[in-house]
Amino acid sequence: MAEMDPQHTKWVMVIDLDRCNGCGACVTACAMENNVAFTGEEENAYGRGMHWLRIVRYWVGEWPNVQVRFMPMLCQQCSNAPCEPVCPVFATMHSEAQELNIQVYNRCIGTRYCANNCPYIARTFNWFDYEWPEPLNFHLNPDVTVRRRGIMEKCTFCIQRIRAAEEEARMEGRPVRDGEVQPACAQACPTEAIVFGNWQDPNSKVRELAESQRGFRFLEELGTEPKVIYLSSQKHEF
Amino acid sequence: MQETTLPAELHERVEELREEHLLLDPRPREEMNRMVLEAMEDVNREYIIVMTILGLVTAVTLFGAWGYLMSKGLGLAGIRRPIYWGLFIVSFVFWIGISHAGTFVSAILRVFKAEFRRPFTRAAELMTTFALAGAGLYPLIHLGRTWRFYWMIPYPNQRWLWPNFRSPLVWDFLAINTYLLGSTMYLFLPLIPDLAMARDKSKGWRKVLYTILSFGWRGTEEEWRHLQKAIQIFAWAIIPVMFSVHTIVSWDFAVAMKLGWHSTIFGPYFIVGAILSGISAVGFILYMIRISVKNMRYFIRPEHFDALGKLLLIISMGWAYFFFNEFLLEWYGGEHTVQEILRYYTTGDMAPVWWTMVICNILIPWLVLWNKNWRRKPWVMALMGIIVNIGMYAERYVIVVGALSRNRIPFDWGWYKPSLVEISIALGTFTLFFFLYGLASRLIPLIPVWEVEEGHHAHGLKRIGKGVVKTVAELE
Amino acid sequence: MSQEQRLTRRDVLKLAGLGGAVAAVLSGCGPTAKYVRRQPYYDMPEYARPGASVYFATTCRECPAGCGLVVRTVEGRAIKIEGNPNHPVNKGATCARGQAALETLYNPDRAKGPTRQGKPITWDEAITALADLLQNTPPESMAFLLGLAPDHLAELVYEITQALGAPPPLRVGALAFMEARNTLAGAAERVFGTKALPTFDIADADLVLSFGANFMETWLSPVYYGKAYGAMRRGRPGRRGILVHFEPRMSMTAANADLWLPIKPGTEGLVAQALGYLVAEAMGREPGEGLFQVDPAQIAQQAEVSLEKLEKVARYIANEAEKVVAIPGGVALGQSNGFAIAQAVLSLNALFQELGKETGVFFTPPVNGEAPLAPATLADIQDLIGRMQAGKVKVLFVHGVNPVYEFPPSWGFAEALKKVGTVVSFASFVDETAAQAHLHLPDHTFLESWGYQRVQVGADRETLSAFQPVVVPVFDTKATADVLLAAVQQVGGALAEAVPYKNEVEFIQKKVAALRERTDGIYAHPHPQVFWNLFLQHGGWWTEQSQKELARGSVLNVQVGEADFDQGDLYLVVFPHPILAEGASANNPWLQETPDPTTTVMWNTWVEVHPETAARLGLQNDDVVEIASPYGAIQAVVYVYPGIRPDTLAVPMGQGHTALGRWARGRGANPLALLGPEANGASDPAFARVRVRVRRLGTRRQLARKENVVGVYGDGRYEPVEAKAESGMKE
Amino acid sequence: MYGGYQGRYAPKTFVALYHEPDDAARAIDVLREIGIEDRFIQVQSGVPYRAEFLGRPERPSGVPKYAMVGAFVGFLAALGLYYGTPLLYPIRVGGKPLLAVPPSFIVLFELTMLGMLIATFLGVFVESLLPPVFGKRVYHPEVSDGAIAVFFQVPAHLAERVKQALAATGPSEIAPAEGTFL
Repeated sequence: MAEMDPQHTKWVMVIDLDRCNGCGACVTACAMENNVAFTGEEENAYGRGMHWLRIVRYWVGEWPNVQVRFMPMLCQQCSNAPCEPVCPVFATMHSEAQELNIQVYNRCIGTRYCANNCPYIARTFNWFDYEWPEPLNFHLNPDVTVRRRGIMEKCTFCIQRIRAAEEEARMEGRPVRDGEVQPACAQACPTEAIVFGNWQDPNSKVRELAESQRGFRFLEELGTEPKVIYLSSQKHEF
Repeated sequence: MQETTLPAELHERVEELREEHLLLDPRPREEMNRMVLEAMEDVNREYIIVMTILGLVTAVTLFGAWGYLMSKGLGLAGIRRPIYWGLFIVSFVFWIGISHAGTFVSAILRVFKAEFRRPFTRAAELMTTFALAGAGLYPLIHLGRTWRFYWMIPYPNQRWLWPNFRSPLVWDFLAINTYLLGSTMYLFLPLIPDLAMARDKSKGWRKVLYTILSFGWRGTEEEWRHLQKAIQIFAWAIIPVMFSVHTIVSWDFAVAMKLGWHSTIFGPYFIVGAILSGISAVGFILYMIRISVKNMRYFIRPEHFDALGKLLLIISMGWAYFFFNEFLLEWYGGEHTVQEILRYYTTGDMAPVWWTMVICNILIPWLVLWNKNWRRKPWVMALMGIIVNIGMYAERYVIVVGALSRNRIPFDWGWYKPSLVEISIALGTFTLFFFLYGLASRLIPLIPVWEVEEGHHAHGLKRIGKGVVKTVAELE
Repeated sequence: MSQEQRLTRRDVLKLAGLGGAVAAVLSGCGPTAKYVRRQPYYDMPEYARPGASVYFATTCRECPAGCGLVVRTVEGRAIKIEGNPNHPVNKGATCARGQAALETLYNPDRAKGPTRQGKPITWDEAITALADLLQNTPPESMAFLLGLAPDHLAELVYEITQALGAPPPLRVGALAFMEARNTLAGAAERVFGTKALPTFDIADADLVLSFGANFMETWLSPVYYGKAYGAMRRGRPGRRGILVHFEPRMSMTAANADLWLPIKPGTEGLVAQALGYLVAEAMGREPGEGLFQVDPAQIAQQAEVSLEKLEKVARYIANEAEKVVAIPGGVALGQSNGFAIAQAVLSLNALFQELGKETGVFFTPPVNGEAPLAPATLADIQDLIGRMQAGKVKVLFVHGVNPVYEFPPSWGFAEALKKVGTVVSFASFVDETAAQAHLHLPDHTFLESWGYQRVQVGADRETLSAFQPVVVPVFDTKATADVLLAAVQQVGGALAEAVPYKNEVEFIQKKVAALRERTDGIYAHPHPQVFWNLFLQHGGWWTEQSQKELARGSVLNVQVGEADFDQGDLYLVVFPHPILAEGASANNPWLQETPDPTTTVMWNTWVEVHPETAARLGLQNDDVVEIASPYGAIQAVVYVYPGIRPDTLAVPMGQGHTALGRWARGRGANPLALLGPEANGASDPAFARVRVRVRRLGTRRQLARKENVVGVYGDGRYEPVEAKAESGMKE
Repeated sequence: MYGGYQGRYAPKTFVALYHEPDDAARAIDVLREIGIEDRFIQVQSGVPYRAEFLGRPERPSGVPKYAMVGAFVGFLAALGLYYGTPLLYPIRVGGKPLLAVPPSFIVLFELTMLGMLIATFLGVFVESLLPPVFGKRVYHPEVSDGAIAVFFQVPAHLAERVKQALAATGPSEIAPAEGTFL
């Protein structure tokens, strides 16, 4: 722990696809934590859901040996994020302290270039001003900006939680403890498929899990250096 | 002119040549001035009706729809995840392409001393300016928060934030601004003598207007010298700017990590496409001017359509070459997603658009334009202008929407359907273009009279044996 | 600042001492301060500092599982629901439905206050009216219908009915009978000798055989099973548990299986017995001593399943697996022979024990031995409906269930309801039943309520999970227990003496008083107020040590026989929607917006059709079809689904509301309309026995899917259809 | 031009109007023979004529200098923007260096060209002293009808002699020229 630099963290998520059962708790938890708007049936039918996190489902094989694979897909917080350099106004940028890919809502002017350039299709756009009819708006998280129309948004790794934990740790003069920060998805996940932690911490759970031979990064051949590590699901074959 | 020295038996041939070539058919400058001024002052009822309709339609379909779009959000457009760019960007690229017409005609043809350009340089340059005005709207229209567009401008601000010069959109912004300013100035410089002419010949508000706009031009030697030098510099300098503009527009796509876009050939491919659509649009516009503006049959003749037709054929071949290159090499690459994209283009949902592109840009021009008689028919060239531009619009649609519809995650593929608001705005820029053009046709001399007169000076006839040919003297 | 922050974080609950926010919660919860109030900034409760979060432990009531929650509140508003990490059931996790429960709390379509015949009344009038009903109605013509949660209300109502001499309350709910709780408990009694809902300990199983049990979706205690599933897969280094699932359609649970065998509906029991036979054979038992007298080859043929695959599974069990668990559930128990199937599958566990394997069935011990009131059987319900039909029920009280929506129309509840003199609904929403009620006295939602839930499944110890209000009531609602007690007091006399509680909190405090004497709890304190505070602070009471005792059973050689089916072309699987379940929270927009795991459909009802069947019937994705059974017909949108038997259709529950609110009403269809009134042998409905005909209506309606049809199925072309095509299916 | 001369020596400006460049060239020769220097002669024409056509001295245009200065200024502005502004508020994007050379060429090119074009444009006006805000200028409106107007300044007492000499070159008009505001 001693070698950890409290000023510099590198947050990493490990998603064990063998544990993930696709239940969707993370999807809802994410929406509730981050004030993600719901858009209704017609908009969703037209591909305009605001889900920051979606569970990509693949069909494998032919009847009757059909199988399903679930893969939660969210912003991969790439180290070499393709979305960042294309933004004309620095609305999406890299936070050097947390090594996160940040979306600055106030700066965004809505060119949507970042979304086109994201190989993970992880970004969503506020097509309209979405509403939470009173009193539904009471549950909006005061730590997270409610986005208005015309701007991009995406998974933030629950940066509000990271920041809170970091400040607390800084005040106590210690590094952030492993497991102290949990994004909403990891916290809700019933199967503990999602594990979150600081890569700089050599004893962290994510480091341990990432060493697994099942580990891979999605589309890593593109050189984006994603910070979400998937552990592949290896089904037993009968 | 030497025709007096020609034998009488060649008289018929000389008449033929004269009818054919504007520059062999001189008329006194006063008369040409009068003709041009007459055309400008010809504000008749039809014109007013057409302009009112165009103006109202533009106000509603473009600005009305845009205002509605801004007040409700971009969701009114048909774009969706993952097709974040739609008709707006298609139209943007299209109009940028059209804007290449003027520069091509007045800069490249000027540099290469292609004499047939003389009567319609201005008509083409006006297209550049107004097409850029239309094109320049789209980056604003397509913004989620249009009212924050100025954040792209590099200026010191209280946010301490400068634009990101690594973003192709900032390159775009710079290139389009350079091009818009450059081509407007380039339109204006040769216009000054003509405005001075109009100043001398008109009365009332026009006199005031032209007095202001002509900046006290008198046609002194110094003025001409500086003007011609400047035009020369512009002609050379604006060509690379023009190339850079469409190259950078193509880089919006080519630098992206998006299969179907990520292609090194996009720069020249886009430029050739732009010139193709620009040149063909010139044909259409000349036809419109010829039929709808007074006295223009004198200035715009079949020879001009013929020349444009030849250019068009060559450029269509050039476009086909790049198109083939792009397609073949992508296909040979064998990348899985790219294969799917190409399949989607050729046989998928995008096929009607894709085949429209191939037919309009290659098949029809190649079948029609080899024939001189067809090339010389203004209406044929006008039709070609429409057809090729449909093809080029289709090309941009395929590239923007088609490539975005397919990505590396099949789960997140998409389809796209332009919404009414989008279509309305796209049509609105067409009416805006024609509206501005119509306005300009009555406000500024559409024909650069001094350039035509210069051409008259430069052209002559020469007898060689029993024949007679056109000769050109190099005056510049 | 850091002091509060540290202490208000979630892990505060791990702290044994009382500090910061916890102390604040304690001081805030005296008898005089029943509710945490939302206050203006100049007069905030001391713990509610602007910007600082306060966390309250409570329990989820979206389904009866009883998961512990910690709700984050800021300035008197509930902001986020998190799992209670110390709770024995869910250990910190939550499901999608629990996450979206804030939208139940803050739903704009909640009932805003008491009404009589749709007209607003005051609570005093309401209580007077209720007292009048209690006083002037013959006790035998009263009826109480309650949901499976909360338990404290059921117990209070039970006491009231006892005091009145009225019939005891019936606890009912669509989810309860889709889970076939009585069947499961009945079979458990026969095989393991305990009449309770068994919990299957899959966390350290090597192989899990699931016969239709959709245990990862909504079944009994999904979060517990989710936790256990994750542990089974990757919780133990070097050992990865395997899931084999038998079900006609690929449910989400099946989707996670290593091997999914789409057996013919109704053959689950036979397959279980065949598998038992094969395992026994593989372990060297002679057929003669084989405990199931079956012919595996013939069963495989009958179930349309590969014998080879069954043998491979059997060999794996025999040779590789040490701990094997067989789970009956879901659609298997809804067959006409569901009770036999349940026994056969549970017997498989017993057989494995006999063969020397470890199995994992245990029962959550009831707190202090007090079991919660069991759900009503189908016979009970039909008896009630019969009495209603005959006009013998003068007053019907309904709480926690929406029978007009949740009972199949073929049971005739809606018609019978019209014969009831006075219907009193306590629903928080104006649901289908409340819309027909004469008196609507809306209860709080659970995040505004007191109470407790007795955990029946998932906990390995005695667990009483507590509710406490995390915010002040949003609307002019009143706790049903308080309303009933107030009415009882107004009636006075013997009744008030028999039910001597001042209010709900006092009732609960009395009920938990006995726990003060327990020393094996996670905390203990003799003083009532301190104990009560600890109870709320921890979100309930449970024992420190695990009381897990794996049950030993005896093999029953039941005659499973063939399942009966109604007339029709295709089998129908009606299943609780993995996200919406039975649909009581269908008005929570984010629940609607959460994609179904396997189809990714949101906001509507779909019908899963095998591609071959679709081709045979000329159906395409997004076609609207009519599905007709002998009992009724619904319209749904076709989803061509690769993971379903060609002879089977499947329709999720949860939609088709005609009331409840703007996001639920007029959306999709309720497949319960297709079900009949037959029972499954244990007096749970045989919902799987129905067969249907399907007919294309010629209209199309685009399903809202997260997936892209073209990309996923590769059929190249996708014709977008107008989302507004179907008039009847939209608001 | 003849500041200080009064009375009969005061300069007077005349205009001789021609329709053929040949005539105008001859007229300029005549004027030069009379002794009027090139700097007291000004030709206005409706189309540009090269200096050699009319026998006028060749003088280079100053506009290219403007172009070069403009280009340089544009280039400097681009350098400042591209390499300067990221240092004011360093923001890392896409794992790319703060200052990268290849994309800078685009910005450098565009702004260089922009500076050059604007300067060229302005150069025309500055060099030609347009617009005429500093006073009246001589002009003949027939210039725009293609006439070549030869303006010359002579002391008043020489005016008649010059007029007579020019008559032989066939001007359509010789008249005193008054400065006007244009």
